[in-house]
Amino acid sequence: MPGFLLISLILLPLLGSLVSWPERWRQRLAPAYSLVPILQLLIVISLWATVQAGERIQCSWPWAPSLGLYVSLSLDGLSWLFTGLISGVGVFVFLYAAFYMADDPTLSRLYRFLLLFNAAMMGVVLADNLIVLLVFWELTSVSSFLLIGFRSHRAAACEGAIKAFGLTAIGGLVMLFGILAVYAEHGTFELSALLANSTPISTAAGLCFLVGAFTKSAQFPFHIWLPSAMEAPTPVSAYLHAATMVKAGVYLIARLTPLFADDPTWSATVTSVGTVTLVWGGVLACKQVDLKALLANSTVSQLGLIVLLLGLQTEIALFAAVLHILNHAAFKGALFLTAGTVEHEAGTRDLRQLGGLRPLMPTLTLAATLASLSMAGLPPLGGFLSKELFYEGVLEADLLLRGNVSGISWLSEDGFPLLTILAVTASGLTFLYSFIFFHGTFFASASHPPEQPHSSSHAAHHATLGLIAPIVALSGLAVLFGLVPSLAEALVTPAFRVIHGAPPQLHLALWHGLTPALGLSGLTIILGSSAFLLRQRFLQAAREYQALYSFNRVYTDGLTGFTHLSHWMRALYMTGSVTDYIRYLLVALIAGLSLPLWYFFEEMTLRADIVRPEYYELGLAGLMAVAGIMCCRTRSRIVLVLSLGLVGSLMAIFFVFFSAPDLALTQILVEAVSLVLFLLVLRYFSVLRPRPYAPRTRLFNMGISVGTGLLVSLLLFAANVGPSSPSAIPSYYLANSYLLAGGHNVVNVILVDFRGFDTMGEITVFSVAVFGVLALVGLGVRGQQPLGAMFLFSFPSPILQSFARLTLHLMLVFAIYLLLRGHNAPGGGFIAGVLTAVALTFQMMAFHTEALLQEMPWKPLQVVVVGLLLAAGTGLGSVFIGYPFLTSAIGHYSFPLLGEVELATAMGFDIGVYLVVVGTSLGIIRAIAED
Amino acid sequence: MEFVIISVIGVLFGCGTYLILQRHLLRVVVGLSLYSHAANLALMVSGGLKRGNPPLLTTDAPYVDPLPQALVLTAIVISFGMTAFATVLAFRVRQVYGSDAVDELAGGEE
Amino acid sequence: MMPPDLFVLFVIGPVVTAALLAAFHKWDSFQRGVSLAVSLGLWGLSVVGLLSLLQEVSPDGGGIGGGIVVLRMGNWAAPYGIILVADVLSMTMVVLTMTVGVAVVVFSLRTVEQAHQEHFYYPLFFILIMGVNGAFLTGDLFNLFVFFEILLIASFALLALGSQPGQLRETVKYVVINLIASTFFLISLSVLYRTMGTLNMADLAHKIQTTSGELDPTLTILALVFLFVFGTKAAIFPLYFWLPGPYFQPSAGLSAFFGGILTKVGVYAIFRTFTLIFRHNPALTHELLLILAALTMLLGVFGALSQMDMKRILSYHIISQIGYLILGIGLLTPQALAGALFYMVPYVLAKSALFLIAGVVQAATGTTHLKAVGGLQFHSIPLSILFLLAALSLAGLPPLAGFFSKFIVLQAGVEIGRYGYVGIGLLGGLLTLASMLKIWNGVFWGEETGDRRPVSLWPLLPGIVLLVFFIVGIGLFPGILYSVAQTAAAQVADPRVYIAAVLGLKE
Amino acid sequence: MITPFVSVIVLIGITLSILLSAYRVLRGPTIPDRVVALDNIAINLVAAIIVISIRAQSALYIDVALVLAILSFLGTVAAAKYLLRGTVIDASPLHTRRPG
Amino acid sequence: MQVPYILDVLVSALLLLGLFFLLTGTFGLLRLRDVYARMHATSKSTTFGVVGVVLAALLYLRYLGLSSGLKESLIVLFLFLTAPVGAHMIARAAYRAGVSLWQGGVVDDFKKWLETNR
Amino acid sequence: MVTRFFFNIILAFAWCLLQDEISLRQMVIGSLVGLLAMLFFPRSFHQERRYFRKAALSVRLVFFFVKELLIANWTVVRQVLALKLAIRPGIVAYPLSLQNDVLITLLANMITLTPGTLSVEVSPDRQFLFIHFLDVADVEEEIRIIKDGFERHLLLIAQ
Ligand code: NA
Ligand code: NA
Repeated sequence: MPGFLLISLILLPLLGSLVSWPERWRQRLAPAYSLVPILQLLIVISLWATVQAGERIQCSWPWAPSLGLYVSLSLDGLSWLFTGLISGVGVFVFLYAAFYMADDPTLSRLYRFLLLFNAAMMGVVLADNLIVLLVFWELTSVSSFLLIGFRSHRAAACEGAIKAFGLTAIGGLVMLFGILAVYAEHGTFELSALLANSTPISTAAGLCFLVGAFTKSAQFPFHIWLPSAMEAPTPVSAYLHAATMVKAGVYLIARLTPLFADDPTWSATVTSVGTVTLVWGGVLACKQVDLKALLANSTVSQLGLIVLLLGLQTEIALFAAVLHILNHAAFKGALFLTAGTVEHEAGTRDLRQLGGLRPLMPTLTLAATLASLSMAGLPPLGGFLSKELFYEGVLEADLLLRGNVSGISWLSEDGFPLLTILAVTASGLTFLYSFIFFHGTFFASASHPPEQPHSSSHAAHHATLGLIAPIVALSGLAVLFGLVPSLAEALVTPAFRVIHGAPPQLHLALWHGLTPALGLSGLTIILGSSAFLLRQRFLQAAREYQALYSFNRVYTDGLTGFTHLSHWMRALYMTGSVTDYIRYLLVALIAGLSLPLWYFFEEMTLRADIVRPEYYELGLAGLMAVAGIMCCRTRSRIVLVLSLGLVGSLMAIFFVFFSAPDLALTQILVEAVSLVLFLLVLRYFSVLRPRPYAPRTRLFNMGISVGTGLLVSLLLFAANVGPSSPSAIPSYYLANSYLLAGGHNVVNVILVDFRGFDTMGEITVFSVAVFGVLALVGLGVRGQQPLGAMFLFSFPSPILQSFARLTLHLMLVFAIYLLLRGHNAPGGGFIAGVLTAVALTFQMMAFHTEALLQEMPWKPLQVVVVGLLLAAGTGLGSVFIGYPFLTSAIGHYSFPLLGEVELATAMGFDIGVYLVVVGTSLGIIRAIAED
Repeated sequence: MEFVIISVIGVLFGCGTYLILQRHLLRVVVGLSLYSHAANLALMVSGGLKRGNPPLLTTDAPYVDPLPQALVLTAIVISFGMTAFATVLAFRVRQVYGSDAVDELAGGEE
Repeated sequence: MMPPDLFVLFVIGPVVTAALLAAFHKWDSFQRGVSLAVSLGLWGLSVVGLLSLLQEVSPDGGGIGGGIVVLRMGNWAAPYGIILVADVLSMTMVVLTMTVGVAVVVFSLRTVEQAHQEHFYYPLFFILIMGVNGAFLTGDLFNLFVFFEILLIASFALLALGSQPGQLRETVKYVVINLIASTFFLISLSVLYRTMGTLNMADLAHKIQTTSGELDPTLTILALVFLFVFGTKAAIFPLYFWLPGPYFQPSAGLSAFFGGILTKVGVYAIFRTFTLIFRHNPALTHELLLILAALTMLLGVFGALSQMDMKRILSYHIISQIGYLILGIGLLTPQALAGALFYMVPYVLAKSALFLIAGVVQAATGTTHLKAVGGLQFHSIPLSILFLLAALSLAGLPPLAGFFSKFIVLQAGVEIGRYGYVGIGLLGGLLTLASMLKIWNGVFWGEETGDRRPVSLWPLLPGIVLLVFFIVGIGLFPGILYSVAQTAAAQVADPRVYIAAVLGLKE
Repeated sequence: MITPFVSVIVLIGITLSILLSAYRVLRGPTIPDRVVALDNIAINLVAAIIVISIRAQSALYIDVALVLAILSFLGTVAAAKYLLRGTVIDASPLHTRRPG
Repeated sequence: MQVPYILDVLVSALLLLGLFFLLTGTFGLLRLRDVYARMHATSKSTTFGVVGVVLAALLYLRYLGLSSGLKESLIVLFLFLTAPVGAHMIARAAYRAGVSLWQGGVVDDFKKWLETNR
Repeated sequence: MVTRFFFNIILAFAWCLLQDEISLRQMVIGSLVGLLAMLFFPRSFHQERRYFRKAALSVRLVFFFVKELLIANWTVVRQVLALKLAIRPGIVAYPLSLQNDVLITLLANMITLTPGTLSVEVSPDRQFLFIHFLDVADVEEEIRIIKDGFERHLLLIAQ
């Protein structure tokens, strides 16, 4: 049952955020979302007794146990305090928003985002599994992102949202690092297990967690996101960026404090970061002229104070920290809502335009003033209590402990009370900006009144109860905590017990006697009021000083710098020129392989099976090299193509030398079709006019070319001199080609049987070529007029035509001959297919493309499809009868007159290949010829 | 013999690279063809260039290794398909883009 | 248990479909209907196939679970014939391919122009699927080359489909680079057969295992050449430069498939070869992989930051994410390998979904340039939600699937103390988030600019919903995919398992 | 048995002939010159293949020779047609003035 | 395999004769002054050279029982048909492409005919 | 139909040549294959008559041609190898009597294969065959040989 309560604290808002009212009633029903925090508050209150008794509620469900993931939740005093804050402040903020955005159609969406955030925040404080915590942690960032950028048409809102998300995401990632490190050390993600274990966690992991906490709680130097986050609607600022979300980091530090109780680095880091933030935030807050900016920076400062206290780790400090969490939520919530109401009524948040609102909004003035005074730390308000404790803690650290708090020894070296001085300074600043806030808004007269004062008188009528009541309630709390210290004490004691591990020895009271702390409070008031009176002197200077010194500038300049850097880097190498990319590729290849090859050749041995060349082979090899070089040197398109053809034909000869008749046939045929193809498109290319590269580029190209050639040679050379493993494959093929596959031509048997699957792929490639070419030619703008020479006065050669007529069927018969004998002698589907295509191409050459239609009254595409289906179907046939794909069968049949004929299913496959090749070759050639 | 062919392969690769790095698209396509020729030769060498009969069981042993031949055949066919496509592509580029200068095809990286 | 011979359908099914589609390329309803039906059918079949593998327990009862189905094409045993090997890794990849395939087909039904459809859009797409599936399933390196070529030529044709100037320009680059890489693939196969005397991966691994290191120098050379070849396809540093341009060009559906699946084929090849074959000297090869992974992660994301177009940003991000995958392979522990596979799935889903979303943006406004669009948040809230889920998953935000991907890879890195790489991985994640936020800001937030086309976006969403559904599902139940990844990694981490299955050896 | 020896001599001679023809390919001066030279090389290659089939005592290469002969002719015609028309295949019939 | 002495000599002689004609064709290709004249050399001598080689192969392989020689005759037949057609195609192309006759040429009826029929 | 049959016989014979075996079995297979080729690649065949007479005349022509050819090659060798290239080339129009394209082709081929002559072009109206002469000195003689030799044989076949 308690477990159910915990999960419902998270699920309620999550489900609530999924609720979408019908468009018609959306605006009117939107405030109903407020039921969620109210319900939560009731649950939280119902858990009070348990918490006060010092008990923990824990529940766990397996999530991904193999990853160490359990959805485990736990509620102790610390969590309870935060759930109270989340739901309590939530109630006020939700109700306030209903009035604040009563006419705004986005109200419903705001609520849903707020509920999403609420769920996330509840998850953070209830999670017992570090990963679960991280999940909700990041979810708070996401929801905060959506809420800051809520007014997404404003560029500042978007930038602020991104800044906040970006900086907190850094923290989240570093935290993940820490979590992983913890898991590597302790093998668990469960916080309770880690805490119970009390084995120390490495400082590095601790620091990772701290980075996460600092970013979330806007600690120096990550504080810059918080002022920018003020673009969010004011209820959001009050809720997320004052009362709850920014306290998530504080929560985390508090939660982990027991684990790092004896870690000097931890406390030194926490204390010093907190101190710097405290002071710096105060300075910044004083300079602001925007109400929300002032409050934001004050929040930064106050969070610094809490962090500082958590770092001191003494009883007083820890108690002060917890207490201030509560106080700050009350008065800062009230002040933010005040800013919202003022803006809502007066139309501005600019202190220079505001002023004298007191007569118009007396109630608000009272409430806001009380809240401000609580912030300033004046008695008898809540803020005073925590301020006193703060001073006590600092004094204790500085004077009494004299560096015995090991982590802060550097702060109090030689007994110099640096920490105390800084604390007083910061408190003075707090006093100052608190007074500036309420004085400037309600009491003083506007220094720069707005041009069209729609504000003042108009406002009074509209300041509805709903926009004031939550403020009154919150500042009432701030007052109450001061007047009835035992109430605050009761609320924070369970949390304190969790952090400190023991019940508190001290008791809260307004009057502690004449303590040093009280003296410091007095000093603060004196300093603060003098500063307030003299403020005009230096505030102007301070506001101008801002331009010089700003971490925001660091952020924006860093961002721009980064973008510039990435642009510059991209421009450096992403030139868009494929030539450059090829250069990179080849240079990488050469660079990557030359060293290993160098080492390789240190211990080479020549293989025994190297064959001695014949003289004529040498000559023809030389010619092949010459032909290759001719390709590089020629300036004539046709010579270029013909030289390429020469290389190909010479390759065919080498295939003959190497006893590969099938290859020789294929090579010759392919070369011829390629030549026709090239000649078909050649005239569309511009002439190879000499447009030389700069000498340097040319040299570089030559270098790469030579390097690549050399590298490939060396690579193959290495293969011939290095160690090797003998192959069993050729002997298997030779032994079984006829025995098991029924073919004498082993190459063909490999192609259609042993490795028929390769051939299936090969014809697929081939048929795609025709699809691709048809698409290339069929779509897009049609070509311009041919660019090359056309001799208009020309007529078909009757000699060529009659020759073509005579030879067509002879060549076809030859092709069929090669097809049918393929299994036993050089030939086969591919060779026959190309030969058929050549025969038909020759017809087209002698006549024209329309002549092909007479020869072959169907489309090449259809032939391709039939071929593909035949080949695949032959292969699938065996699957249907329970054998693997492409399993072949052979049968011998007797026919009258024909004698015994061997029929193999591989033949069907080969005919498929034949058809694909015929169709593709013709299809491509025809498509171009007709273009 | 292996080393002769390997040298030729090297030369063809060098020439191919040189052509691929040129500005004229036609040269690039021819360079790619040279590449595939060279690669096919390399594949042929992979069986070792033993002198022997073609792997037709109607002739007498010794036979050469039939596997590289089958591989080369597949490679020839594939590279033929690729070259055909590349050729037509290049010619369509000239038609549609109005240029067959590779350096004028730069851009597209924003 | 699915009959083993049916596994061939992932390869042959698409090509038969493609042939039929090509035959009736002008018949509109046939094109759409058959494409949808077949892609759904193959998807279902692939899921069944993967499940049946997972159900199988190893014969000795303990140790490694998960079956390995070995199909002998033509009924010839390895290493003489070509075999298809469906282990958990490859079948996961097939399932992933088919999932993205279904999403892309669904998206294409509404977005592909009539003219493109008549010029073999669907047949080419199915051939592409065939090539990809074949590459995942094959157990033979030359056959892998063939499937690479199949998917390449199909992708060439699809990239150029439409013959617009920009398309053709980028296709040229893509074609040239890939043909060069293919050539070197052949060269490396030549060296491989000359030195090792086999093309079958299992046989090769077996030979390496049964010799005592004398082949190592050759293997190192081979490893580097293969790394060059596969690395070019996978777009790792310093071989990725070609990728962003071409991947920007095609229609969104294709971009989704290209960006999601195509480069993964190269990654898969590295995955397979560097776990099965080239693990003789991890101190050199896998250390190199790690360095390249780190550089890939950083430089890819750097490139993305300089872009102002949604599709371009996504294209650059492909590179960066590849780095993570390579990182997992380079670490080479079972946990890291499981992480790499776990990384692959959500990332592919998210990347494809994001490209499809870019397609919707394009359909709605006619452009994907961040400066020319804006305020789409209000135009289509479902689209915004889908984008956020996919984008944040890609950036690794919990509890989306992408978080666990990053989580597991990094955990593996922390486990063996490679903190530097973990740090770079985290930085990469951060910069990814920055890019995603930039897109969000540029497209969904801001002033409502850009012309709005009067199109209903709803019909475009089902495919995206499918992908995002899995992203969220994996995030909510990471244990399921993790156990799949663990099984796959266990199969892959010890090459003897694969070798024994393929060659039928007793250990 | 002098045939094996003679066949090597003849092969070397044919190689020489091919290399000499290659000189004409390189020199030109006109493109038809180069085409003629290339055609000559092809025919010499046909002869070389036939000599090899004598040397290897195998009739297998005769088909190769036949195919090379066919296709070198095709190549020559294609080149000639290109020089004549700027293309190899016409899309539609040329105007002819044929009696009857 | 062994072949009778006579056949051995005959085959060798035919081979050498073929080579002689092939080289003659090539020399013509190198020496003659214009493309038309060069084609005279290649279309006749080279073709005849191949015929010599083919005849040698025909005798040799037929004796060894490897071939009946029918296919070899097919090559001869084919060469006789294609060589002149090829030469004709190049010649007409060369002429249209503006490759002029060597300056020593005296008669050109084709030019006249082209001019009157244009 | 008869033409088709005749052509099929030719194809079957070609098949036998390819199979290196002239036998009934191969003739049957060959004609089946030829039929297949003609079925899948149908084209209109010119009507021809008197096949057997033409076949006989063709054989006679072949012998005549081989004789001329042997002479031709010797002449070319002499010319090529001659130290001094004392030749005066030119293109001469040869008036055709033949009208049949196939026969003109045969004539042109024979002319090319004989010494000193090379067929360059047939005029579209089949009036002239343009012949390139290596040496126009003996044009008269050469044209006479062609007219009375090759073309006479071919005209007989044409009838
Ligand atoms: Na925008
Ligand atoms: Na924009």
